[in-house]
Amino acid sequence: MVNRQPVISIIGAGIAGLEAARQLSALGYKPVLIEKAPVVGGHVAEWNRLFPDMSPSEDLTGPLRAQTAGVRTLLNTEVASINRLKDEYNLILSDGSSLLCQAVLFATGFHLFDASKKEEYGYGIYDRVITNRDLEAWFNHKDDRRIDHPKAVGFVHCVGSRDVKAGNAQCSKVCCITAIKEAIEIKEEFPDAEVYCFYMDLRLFGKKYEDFYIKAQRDYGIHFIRGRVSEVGEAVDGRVVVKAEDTLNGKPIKVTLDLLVLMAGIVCNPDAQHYAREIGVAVDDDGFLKSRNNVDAITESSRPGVFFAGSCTGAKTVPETLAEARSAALAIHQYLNKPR
Amino acid sequence: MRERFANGFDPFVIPFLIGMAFVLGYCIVAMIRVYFQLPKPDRKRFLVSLVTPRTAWKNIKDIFLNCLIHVKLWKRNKVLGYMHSSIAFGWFMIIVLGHLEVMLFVPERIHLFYYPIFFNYFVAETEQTLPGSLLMFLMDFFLLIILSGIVLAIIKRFASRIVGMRRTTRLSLMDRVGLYSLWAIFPLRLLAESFTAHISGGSFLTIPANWIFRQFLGNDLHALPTWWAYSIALCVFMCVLPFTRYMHIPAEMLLIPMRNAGIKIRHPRKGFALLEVYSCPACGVCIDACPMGVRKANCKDATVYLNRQLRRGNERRIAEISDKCLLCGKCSAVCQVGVEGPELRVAQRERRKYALTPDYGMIDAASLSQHLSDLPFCGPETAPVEGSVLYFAGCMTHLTPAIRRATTSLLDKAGLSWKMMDPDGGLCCGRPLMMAGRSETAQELIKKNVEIIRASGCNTLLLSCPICYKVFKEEYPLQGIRVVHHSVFFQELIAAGKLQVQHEDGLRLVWHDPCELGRGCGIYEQPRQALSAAADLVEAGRHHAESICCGGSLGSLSLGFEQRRPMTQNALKDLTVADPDQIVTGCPLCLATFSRYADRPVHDIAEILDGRS
Amino acid sequence: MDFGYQINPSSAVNLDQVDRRRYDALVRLSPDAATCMGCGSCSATCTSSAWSGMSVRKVLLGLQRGRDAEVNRMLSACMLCGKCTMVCPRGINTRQLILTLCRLDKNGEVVR
Amino acid sequence: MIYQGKQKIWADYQKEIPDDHWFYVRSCIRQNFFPASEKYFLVICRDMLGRDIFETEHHTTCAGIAYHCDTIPQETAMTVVARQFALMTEAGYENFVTSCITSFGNYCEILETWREFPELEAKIREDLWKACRREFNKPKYIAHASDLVYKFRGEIAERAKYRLVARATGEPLRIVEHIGCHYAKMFPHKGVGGAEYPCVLSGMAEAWGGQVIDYPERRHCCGYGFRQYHIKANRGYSLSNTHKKFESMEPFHPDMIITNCPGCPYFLDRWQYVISEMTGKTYGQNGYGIPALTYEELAGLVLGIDPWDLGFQMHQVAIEPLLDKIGIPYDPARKYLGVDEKKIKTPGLPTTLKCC
Repeated sequence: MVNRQPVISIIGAGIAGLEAARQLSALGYKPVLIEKAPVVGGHVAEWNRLFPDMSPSEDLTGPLRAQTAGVRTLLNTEVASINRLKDEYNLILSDGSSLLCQAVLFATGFHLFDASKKEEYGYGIYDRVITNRDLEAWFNHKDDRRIDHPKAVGFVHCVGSRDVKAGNAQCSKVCCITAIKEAIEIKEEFPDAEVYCFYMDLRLFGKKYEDFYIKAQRDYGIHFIRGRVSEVGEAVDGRVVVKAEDTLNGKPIKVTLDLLVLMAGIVCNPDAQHYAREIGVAVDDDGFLKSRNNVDAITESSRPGVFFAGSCTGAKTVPETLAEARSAALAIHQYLNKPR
Repeated sequence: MRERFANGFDPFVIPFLIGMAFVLGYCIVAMIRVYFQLPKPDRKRFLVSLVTPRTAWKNIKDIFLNCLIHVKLWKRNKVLGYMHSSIAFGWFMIIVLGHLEVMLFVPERIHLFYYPIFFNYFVAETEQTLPGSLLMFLMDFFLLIILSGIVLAIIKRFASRIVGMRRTTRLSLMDRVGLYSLWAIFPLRLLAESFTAHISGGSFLTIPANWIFRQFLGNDLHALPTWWAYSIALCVFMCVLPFTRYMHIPAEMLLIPMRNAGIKIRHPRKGFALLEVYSCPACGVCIDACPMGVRKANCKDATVYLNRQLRRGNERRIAEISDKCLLCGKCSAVCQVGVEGPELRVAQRERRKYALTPDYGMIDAASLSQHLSDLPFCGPETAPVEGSVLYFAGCMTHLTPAIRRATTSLLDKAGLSWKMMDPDGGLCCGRPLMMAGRSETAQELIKKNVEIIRASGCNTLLLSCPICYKVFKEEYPLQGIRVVHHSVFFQELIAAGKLQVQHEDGLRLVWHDPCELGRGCGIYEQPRQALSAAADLVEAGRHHAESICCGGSLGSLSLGFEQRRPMTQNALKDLTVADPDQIVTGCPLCLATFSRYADRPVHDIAEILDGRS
Repeated sequence: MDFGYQINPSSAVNLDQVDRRRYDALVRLSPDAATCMGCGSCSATCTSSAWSGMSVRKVLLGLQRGRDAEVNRMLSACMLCGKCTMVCPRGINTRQLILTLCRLDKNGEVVR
Repeated sequence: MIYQGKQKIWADYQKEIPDDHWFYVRSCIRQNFFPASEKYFLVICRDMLGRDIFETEHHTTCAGIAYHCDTIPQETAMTVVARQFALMTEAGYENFVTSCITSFGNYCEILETWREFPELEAKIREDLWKACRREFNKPKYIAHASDLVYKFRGEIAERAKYRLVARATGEPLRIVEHIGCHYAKMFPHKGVGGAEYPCVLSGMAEAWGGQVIDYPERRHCCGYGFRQYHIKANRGYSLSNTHKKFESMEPFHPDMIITNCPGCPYFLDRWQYVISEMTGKTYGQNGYGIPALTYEELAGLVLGIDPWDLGFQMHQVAIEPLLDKIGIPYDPARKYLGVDEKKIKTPGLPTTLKCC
């Protein structure tokens, strides 16, 4: 079927990269995974449980890892630069080697917004302010002195999302449902805690998400306050005083919390922007990589031989990312078999 | 006939006498108590009715027909009718015949309570006379009738479906004791009479039985214990009677005259309400009738259980059952003794205490009246004339604008002068408040609405909502103004030729009788006549007074949305047994509720008529 | 001393101090009340709102924000017509909710 | 509180402040409220630290108050500001330092506006020429006087006679810093430390031995708000804002408040009297208030300048308990002596707030 074994490099070994590698291997290719971290699995591997089934993330990443064990994987390796040749791309890697490939798949994923940039929320300043990533790490390891039997916990949605001042006007898509998931998990850990979610809009578009919301309201008594947190201060006892407008009530609101969780949004991985510019792949005005179109060619770039999978083109859920990875694998297969 | 014992006594009658004395004493005290719990005007009204020949005769007739013959039950279910009337009437006849025997043969013993009951023990047959044989025959005949009833009762208890009941009441412990003692009485009597039949004589039942028993029982030693057992069974039955459902036997005899006197429930727990509760025979007909019964969990919320909980004073369950009910009135419609389930429940709701009292002070009826007077009439006239119609859509119709549009369109087609009382929404009619047990508060709204209606100058008040219709008709002081439901109004217009409706051949419609319109106001035929002018009419499985509530009723305070769904679906299933093309109703709430789950179009009667005129 | 002006009470709602006993009692008695998502259907359809500003949404919110006087004023204006129950997209039995609330005293206890 | 977190933010918001040669413009109102502050700024910078600070009697208001009170359009304010710049240009300076926070904000706002709309700058140049035949260069650097003191904080600390510690215990004094709203809230990068955690005052306080406390309403306005105070009907609103701040800082038991704005120390000082009269509540220890100081007064104190020369007798809240705590000697008899050493009138005493 394939005359000459082509080389496909996959930049990033998160779930998008792993899934694409798995599919490409099944199609008979020998893809190369390039991962700058010392382990594969990306962000999802750091998460504890996944919505909406509350399945452990290990249930996803474990089999993915196992099934891609045979794929050539370069860990602790960054792409230093990429050159575009005729029909081929030459990747110079951080270890000095180079990789000539016929197709490049960007599975570069996202960066979690640096919550300390929202200075008014005091992440990195106030002890009791943490991020979604910190909370997931706590769910995994139960080791964080900041989380000590809180009686009142707040979740701030849209931290670094839908915020032009933070440089990201886009919705990060998964934070609403993640916040609700984490709020429920907090309630399960600390049933006596009052939990508040400060939201601008609740965007619960996915399957089972609305059920999650209703469950959070009715079964867990989580309070939803429509209003963006304006500022956070520290009370004399070290708890945080959170101010917001309760827009449904039309009045400012103030509450003292033991723990404030910032739902840091999803922004594009700056490395991906850098690589894209090097080979003339378009970057969208939201900072994410630009697909050939956003309807039926999400996984295709403006350049032949360059493909996208997962959140390098925008915030994605896990199932979307996996579907895109499969779709990208198929697109690469078709590209390599196209008579030219 | 001669007496076997000179003193006319045997100790075995003592249990019977104890039971009799207890039950009589109890019932008399209870009746006096109920009487004095009535408000004074009701007491007077009751006494007057007892001596008024018309009501007195009606009382006797009703007691005979209902308590003994169970005519209502016969109409509903022949097997059950036979079962109940066989036991009740048969027993009654045995008592009467027993007295006749005593009067005929030993008239000097008539003052002894127990003599007619245990007659066969105390006498020995000396010669066979025609009256004697006849009486003996009748005694055996009615005993046979009763026994056949008892057999049916036993079958019903273990396999209710055979006698046409899906569900039967779960009996309390006392009820069981009463039931088994009742079952025991008549076979024991048969045994006792059979054992002594060679002495006292007997008829076609007792004589052969006596002959059979004598074939293998050598002596009469077992006769006396059997009479003892018979007496004890009677004693047990009478002693437990006040604490069982059989209390309905004496209670109903007071309930009938009181109802005939026009007495209504005035207190949730006392007087007439108490009497209704005790009149409940726990037959369980209301369990099958209750639309909530489609959910098994709601079976225990039927009226029979309300009555039981009221007798037990279980406040938590009383509140729960009272709040859940849809107030569709079907249990009342099918109840043999006429226990008013909805009224009883509303009375419980009225008893409730609130921390907040409604206050409609901010509603300025005067300015609303002015606003309505300023509103121009639609139609030929500019000022109110005889026949000007004031159309009150009501809260629910505002959620079903199709009804409002069709109704006003029909008014225009009929060339009437009309105006709308609530074009931009109005006040509530007050019925939902009443259903929630807040009648006093509803009076405030009634007062304001009356002021507004009067200000319109119209003398016909047209309602497209039966909930409103019932309260406007029954509670509003609107003398001189005709209150009419649109289904009736349009039927009259069609009959009078003012509305031309074209019959659409082949279109099959089913009419759903809304609870408030049918059972609530007795309107069944006019909508059917009107619809017949427009299409072919088929009937639902249950219709007229037996119609099944749509499940959307405002009557229920606590039923949740999801709990109502199976009720609606059940009602829809019943409505579509004849496979109609469309479902038609006359209530916006039924319409909205059915539309949610119906597999075919649901329309208001006005829409059907408007579409074909 | 009269300065001709005074310290105005803060318009901010301090959730640390809000007495939510009535709300807590309500959701204990009818848990569906907690599922309100503030869509406002109930307010828009309310028969009484034209005169009183009655809104089940605002009642539920007010209970959680310590606006007792306003909540009571709105509750007293309800005519129990049931339209809000008909339109609630979450299927909340708003009518029962109102009746339940009317039965609670300020401590969240059912009056007897 | 994670101090390193703040340091990280401070590192992101460091602005360039030239060391010397400044053209100084005064505030309209400070000379009345805190008369010695501006004088001692000049004394400290010129005489003690040897810097070249130029000022001219020809400068006027920046028109900020009128602008924020909505009594003049921004173009007018711009022309006034242009004239100030012309004076600076004529004097041969490029660095512009203002005593007033509102002025600082006003200058920054106007310069930013001109950057965005150069045609407006051209028009103002034309207007200025028409009005007074002056021309100007835009300043190369613009700073608030507190930026300079912040820059010189180390030098001042070296010369300091007193440190901001309690003499009796050696504990650092607990200091609330209050930054004028117009300092960095409009343009976070124009303020030292940014808008959320400015370090212009906290840097001084810490350099001089104090400990800065962070309380929930730290960012809140002092309550002046121009229109809120100037119109009597709104004055309760102004007072309520200040009251909110005091309620919020109270649990931290601050020893003093330092400020860098003309209005803030005034309101934080005087409203304590009004609040005490209205509610009977005082926020300092033993019935005293919390002294609200300007940064110049604070610098003067640590440098050992006589409290009465610094004008503390003009404060509503008594400074004496603070002086006692630090161990700064003072002569109570001199408190109400005028420049000619004759006794001026002693003010009446409040009913609740303890003043001496």
